[in-house]
Amino acid sequence: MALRVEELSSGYGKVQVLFDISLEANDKSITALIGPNGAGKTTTLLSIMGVVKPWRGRITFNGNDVTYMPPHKKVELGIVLVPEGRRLFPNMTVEENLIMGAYIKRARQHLHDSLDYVYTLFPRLKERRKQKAGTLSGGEQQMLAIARALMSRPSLLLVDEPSAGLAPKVVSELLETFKQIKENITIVLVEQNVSAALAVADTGYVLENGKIVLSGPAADLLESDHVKKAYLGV
Amino acid sequence: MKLLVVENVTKKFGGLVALNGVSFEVDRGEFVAIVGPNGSGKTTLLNVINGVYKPDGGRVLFEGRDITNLPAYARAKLGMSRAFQVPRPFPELTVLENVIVGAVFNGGYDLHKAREVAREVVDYVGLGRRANELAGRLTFNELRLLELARALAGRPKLLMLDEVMAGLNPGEIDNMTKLIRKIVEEKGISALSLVEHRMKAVVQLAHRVVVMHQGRVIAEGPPNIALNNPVVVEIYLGKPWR
Amino acid sequence: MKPYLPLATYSSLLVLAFIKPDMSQTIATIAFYMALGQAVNIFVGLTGYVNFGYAAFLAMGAYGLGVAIAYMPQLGVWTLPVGLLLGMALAGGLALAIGAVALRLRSAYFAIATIGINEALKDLIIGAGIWGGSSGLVLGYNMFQEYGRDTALFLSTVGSTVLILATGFLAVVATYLLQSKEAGYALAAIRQDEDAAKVMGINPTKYKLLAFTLSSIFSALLGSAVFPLAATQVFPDTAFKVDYILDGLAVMFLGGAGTVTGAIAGGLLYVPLRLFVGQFFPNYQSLVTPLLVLLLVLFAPRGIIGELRTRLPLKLRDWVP
Amino acid sequence: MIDLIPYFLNGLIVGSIYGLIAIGLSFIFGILRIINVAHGSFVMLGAYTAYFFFVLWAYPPLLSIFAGLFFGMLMGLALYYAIIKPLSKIGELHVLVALFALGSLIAEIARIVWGPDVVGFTWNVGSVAVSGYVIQFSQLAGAAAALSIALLLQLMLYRTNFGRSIRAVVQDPVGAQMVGIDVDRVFALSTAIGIGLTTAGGVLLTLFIPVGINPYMGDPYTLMAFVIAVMGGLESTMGAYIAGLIFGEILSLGYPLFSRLGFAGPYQMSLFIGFVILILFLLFRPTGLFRS
Amino acid sequence: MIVIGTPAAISGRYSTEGQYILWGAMAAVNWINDHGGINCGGKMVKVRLIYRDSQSNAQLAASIAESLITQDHVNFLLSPYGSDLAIAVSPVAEKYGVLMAVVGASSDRIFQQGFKYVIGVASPASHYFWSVLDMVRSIDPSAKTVAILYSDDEFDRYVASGAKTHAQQLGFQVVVYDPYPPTTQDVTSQVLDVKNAHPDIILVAAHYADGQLVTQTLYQQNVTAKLIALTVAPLVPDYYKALGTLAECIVGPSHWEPGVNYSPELAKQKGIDWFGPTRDEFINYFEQVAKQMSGKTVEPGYEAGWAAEGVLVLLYGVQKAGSVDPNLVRQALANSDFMTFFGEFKMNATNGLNVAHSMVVTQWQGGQRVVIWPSSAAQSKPFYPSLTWSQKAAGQLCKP
Ligand SMILES: Nc1ncnc2c1ncn2[C@@H]1O[C@H](COP(=O)(O)OP(=O)(O)OP(=O)(O)O)[C@@H](O)[C@H]1O
Ligand SMILES: Nc1ncnc2c1ncn2[C@@H]1O[C@H](COP(=O)(O)OP(=O)(O)OP(=O)(O)O)[C@@H](O)[C@H]1O
Ligand SMILES: CC(C)C[C@H](N)C(=O)O
Ligand SMILES: [Mg+2]
Ligand SMILES: [Mg+2]
Repeated sequence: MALRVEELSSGYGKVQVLFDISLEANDKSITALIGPNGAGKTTTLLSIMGVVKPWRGRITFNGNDVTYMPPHKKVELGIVLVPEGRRLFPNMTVEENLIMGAYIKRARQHLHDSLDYVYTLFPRLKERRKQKAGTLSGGEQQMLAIARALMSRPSLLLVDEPSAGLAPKVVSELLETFKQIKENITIVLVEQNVSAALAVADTGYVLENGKIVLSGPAADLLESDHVKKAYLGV
Repeated sequence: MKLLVVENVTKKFGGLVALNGVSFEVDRGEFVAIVGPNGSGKTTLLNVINGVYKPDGGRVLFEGRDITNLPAYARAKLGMSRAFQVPRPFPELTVLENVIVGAVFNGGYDLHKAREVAREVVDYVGLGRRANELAGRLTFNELRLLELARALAGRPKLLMLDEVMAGLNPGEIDNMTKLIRKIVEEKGISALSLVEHRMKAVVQLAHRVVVMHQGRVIAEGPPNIALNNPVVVEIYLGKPWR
Repeated sequence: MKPYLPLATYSSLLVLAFIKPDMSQTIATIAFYMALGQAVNIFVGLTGYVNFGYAAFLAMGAYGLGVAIAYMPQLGVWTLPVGLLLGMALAGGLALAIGAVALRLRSAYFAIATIGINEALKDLIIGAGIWGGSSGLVLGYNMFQEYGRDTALFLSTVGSTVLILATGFLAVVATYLLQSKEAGYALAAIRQDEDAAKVMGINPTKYKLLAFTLSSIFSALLGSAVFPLAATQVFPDTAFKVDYILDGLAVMFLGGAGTVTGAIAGGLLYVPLRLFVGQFFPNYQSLVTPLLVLLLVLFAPRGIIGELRTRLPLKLRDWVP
Repeated sequence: MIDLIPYFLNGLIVGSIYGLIAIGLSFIFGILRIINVAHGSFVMLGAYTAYFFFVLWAYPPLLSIFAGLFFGMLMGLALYYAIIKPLSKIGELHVLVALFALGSLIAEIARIVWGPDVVGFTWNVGSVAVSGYVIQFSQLAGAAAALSIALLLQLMLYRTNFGRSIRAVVQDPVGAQMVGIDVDRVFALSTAIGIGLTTAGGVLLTLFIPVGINPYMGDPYTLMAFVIAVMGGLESTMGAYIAGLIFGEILSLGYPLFSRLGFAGPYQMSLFIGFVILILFLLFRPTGLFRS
Repeated sequence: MIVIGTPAAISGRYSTEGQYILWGAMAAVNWINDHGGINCGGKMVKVRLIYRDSQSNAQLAASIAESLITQDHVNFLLSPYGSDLAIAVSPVAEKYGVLMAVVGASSDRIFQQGFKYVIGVASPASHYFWSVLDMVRSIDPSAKTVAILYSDDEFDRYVASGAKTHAQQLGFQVVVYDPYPPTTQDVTSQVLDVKNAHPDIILVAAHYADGQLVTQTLYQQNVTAKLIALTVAPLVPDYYKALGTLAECIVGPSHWEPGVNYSPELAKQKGIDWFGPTRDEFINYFEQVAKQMSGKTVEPGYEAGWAAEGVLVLLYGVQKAGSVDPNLVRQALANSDFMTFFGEFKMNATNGLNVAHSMVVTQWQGGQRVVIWPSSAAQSKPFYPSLTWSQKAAGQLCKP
């Protein structure tokens, strides 16, 4: 079990958003987290990462309690988040962004291998490596965000809505890439594009109003009435 | 006379030509969707139309008047409303007050009339129950509705929808689609929309689709035709639409 | 909003000043800080910008009346109205000029720009020796000549108190008009999200400029009342003293930024507080203002009236604007 | 015909200290987007540090500069955690106002602790006359120290990992967190460095003001630092240093010029020019001299 | 009980001088009370001094004066130190018709406003350098050029302009006339101007800190002259402590020095009244007060004497008028001529200034500040021309 979240509660200020959430992500698998807007998917990822402080509950990673660990420590442990909105360094070039991705000591030693690896995953980025990140198109930025995250050599990759704003063609390419990445890395994927997400995922969780309402193998969820009605618009 | 005419608009960022001689038109009461791959210039185009950017070449005409050099707020006064992709309400005003701001400054109503109009529009988009709630307390979905209501209260002739479907799930997209269609039909407002790569909504809503690629318009026409154009399929959709 | 409570306060202070002339000095001091808070609030409270160069507008008022008294003796008694108008015009004109360009800047840049303008004006007056230069304007002699000794002394005592109270009163009226009209909505919108306000058809510079100019004109009146009229002197070093903004902020934050009653409550507390400390811990008096501002900003940014308002039912809230 | 060379030399020497003093301001602004309106008070604290080290232990300012840097960094840390961090969440207005009040408060406390009197000291290590201007070796050393500090800082920003992490935080703090940078620590350390540079500047300043150390001495330096930092580009530390030299020349050459033109206050006229430049830059070239 | 109020400048910029002023006034009040008080219309009345700290802030001083009058109902005011403070307080005295003695402040403008209730007890600022210039003229007819630097404040502006006019009247050529801001920390540009001009005489109109700064900078830039004189700074004992032998030869004009000898005998000789303590009594009383207030032993300087004079003049007026009514007291003073340890007092009835007061010139000689002019009061001869900076730095003393 790479990641285990137990009875996690969290929120902003006085407003509680998550209510006793529990979920697990297996080694080298893709776990999809789906749900309507404002359900708390992003909040879940942010709480796991430590950007939002958990209120209660427990988060363990490879058996270590990491509940209150700050984000930069988690990156060192091997957890990394591709946040909503990409959060690139706009005035640095593509390559500088990637180098920053390998900021932590553990990753810095493997800088060149990692660069080769992400450039093979995203050849497009290699073409643009001297371009400022801020001027990339939406799709390229998304690729760069994922690539930058991989540069830190994570063992757990949290991805928030990678398909947002991407053209249909790019979305399917991207999801294929995740399958490739999964060979080495555990992935937790938050997606609006429910059918596509569940199609690549191994396990799925449905989050509504800050509570897990449904979970199981991704294929089963795709077939469930609840998911079909609420998320696939069938 | 066409409501909106975009004539040969060019916009460069340094060496990059983001828009390269774009021309198209929007009729009154017409719903036009702009689609295209990432980086094709859609957002830039919208920004030129509503005055965030000045184009390097070409003109933008609204009701026959050249508005190329008008600042954003002046365009708003002419009847161009924009609903933001990321909703930006005034969090410490109530829902109703947010809409009143739209009615006064965009719609040109006096304060008294604006209150009535706002009430009406808030009910219209289905936020009636939340009218006196602070906007900061709304859910994301409700914020989208507020964003629409605020734009509507401005008595727009042209409603610019900047990816208003982004982040909505299929069920919500359906509701939103219905509401927008209702607005276009009942109020006779034209709409220009970036529908964030949601083809289903495009097909349901748009009278006409403008497809962009590398800063140019490469196809234009009714959704079913434009979206099945082989070039469009190749560069944008990946597989044919239905 | 219902402006009756604040208006009544100013009116009763005016009556009190006439009934109890020996208290008029204290009343003038309290009223000065109230009105200062009021004027500062119109701009800072309503727009969220800080004008650290605030003193420049007090100075414009001071010099307006001062210059009239010093250099237009042929006008006689008329130097008073002419001077007041001149001060307001100088301050208003300066505000329009600065505001039209500088209000487009982000608030941090704006803050620097205003400090710079305050200093620049002072340096220009001293450096180029205009309006008395570094010697300032010493007006006692001219006032005796123009108004007659007794009238001059009367204007200097009672007259200045009345002018200060009137300024506070007018500032409340102005805030009320501003708040209850479109401008109120516009300013609220701008304060919360300026870019969104722009696309909604609000011209932010216009409304910020409105608030800025109004605030400046009231400051000018205060400047006229305090320096040439009451003290019968205008010196560049005192009129352009940056510290006034700190007093204004103290009063405003104490009462509650963005509220009208706040400045009144703030003034009523601030003056006795300073007097008390001045009386019993004279060495520590100058600590009061900065410490108070710092603590308020850190721990009670809403101020007394601000806090009270959040606790009052909606109906009553209107009465404590 | 007057000989301007002495004035020019004076401008260069004094200007380098102005530059150093302004660097702390631009450094903090560049990273935290906060304008430290309490700046001058830290200059004052630096000057007192130098004073006490000199009169109590006869340490010359070139040595107490390390003490100044250290005290400044400690105060910077305190400042960050006590004021900047909690208030940034509320808004820019609150941070600005709190810093403004803090500046005043520090000066008042200094007055209570050290008294209102003007104090000073002279560290005399000889001098050399250069075409009518006597350069004190102490001041020359001060100017050299200022230049070295400016250069070291630039190296730090572009050649070290910490420098890179600072630049990442500037561009996107959330993104920086995501690559494993402790953003809070970067902000705290940057505030510490910024204030440390400022107090160090205050220490060196004492080499130029034989008398003049007093609790309220900081205010003019806040204003000068604004002019210099804006001229140099608020985010550019090297720009600030160079702009400091220019400002030194404006003041130093302006005096004989305006005085011979018959102005009542030649010094104020030079300052006036400085502030006009400030305002023009803010309006038309907020990126400063050295950026397009 | 006669109550005198003062918004004393005991903290802030003027704290050093402001405290001497306060203690000097206290010494005078104590002496009067110890001697039974004041004979006011046949009744012996005690005197009380109320003070509040105006922090060297002009506006605060004015508002304190106002509350001393309206709340504490004082009979008389004593001005705070510093012309900028005193000029701010003067309209308050006038508005409320309370007689104020101006001490530690001498800007001419204070007395040009046509105020009835403001009286000065020493010479106006414009006269400060007169005796220095007179002295140079008489000992060195070859001296030609004068450079004047001045702090751009209420007091020093008048010192400088008075010096300029007087110098020109005496046939000097004024080659530099440069202001610097009162709170400045760098006067190199001004000093370079002086250096360029190679003047015979350098006059600096300054207060304490800036005076010391100018001295230091003259030294650093090695600007020499036959005579260097400053107001205020060289009269403060700390000046010599801070500068050591660099302060040698520096000249300063003073209103009063403990070494100056005005005595009841002298008064009798002149056929005028003597009032108040003798010089030695005053020094005694002052040292007691200073000890009590600060724990230190302090010798009174001219500020202290001046402040005492302010108190004494008011009380002499009360005694002569037999009343505390300000109009009567002023009238009484306008018609008097009397002497105290500080000198003679005779009032110009229109502007309230003391016309009988004259100043002395002091010089640092061998670590002592001695009176060198006028010759009648001199304790030592002027050391002229001055030693050079390098000689002084090497430890040479200006012993004639
Ligand atoms: N910074 C914040 N401050 C206060 N409330 C917030 C904040 N961010 C999110 N929320 C609230 O928390 C709730 C959950 O938000 P969250 O972003 O986790 O949802 P989500 O499932 O990721 O939705 P989406 O699909 O829109 O990204 C929402 O009601 C939202 O309004
Ligand atoms: N401010 C800018 N500076 C430089 N380049 C820019 C800027 N804004 C956009 N671009 C570039 O212009 C091109 C068009 O961008 P635009 O945002 O209009 O694309 P889009 O069609 O909206 O794409 P997406 O679907 O990914 O949002 C892209 O290559 C982008 O990198
Ligand atoms: C000689 C000084 C005591 C004069 C005083 N400094 C003044 O301002 O007038
Ligand atoms: Mg989300
Ligand atoms: Mg786009």
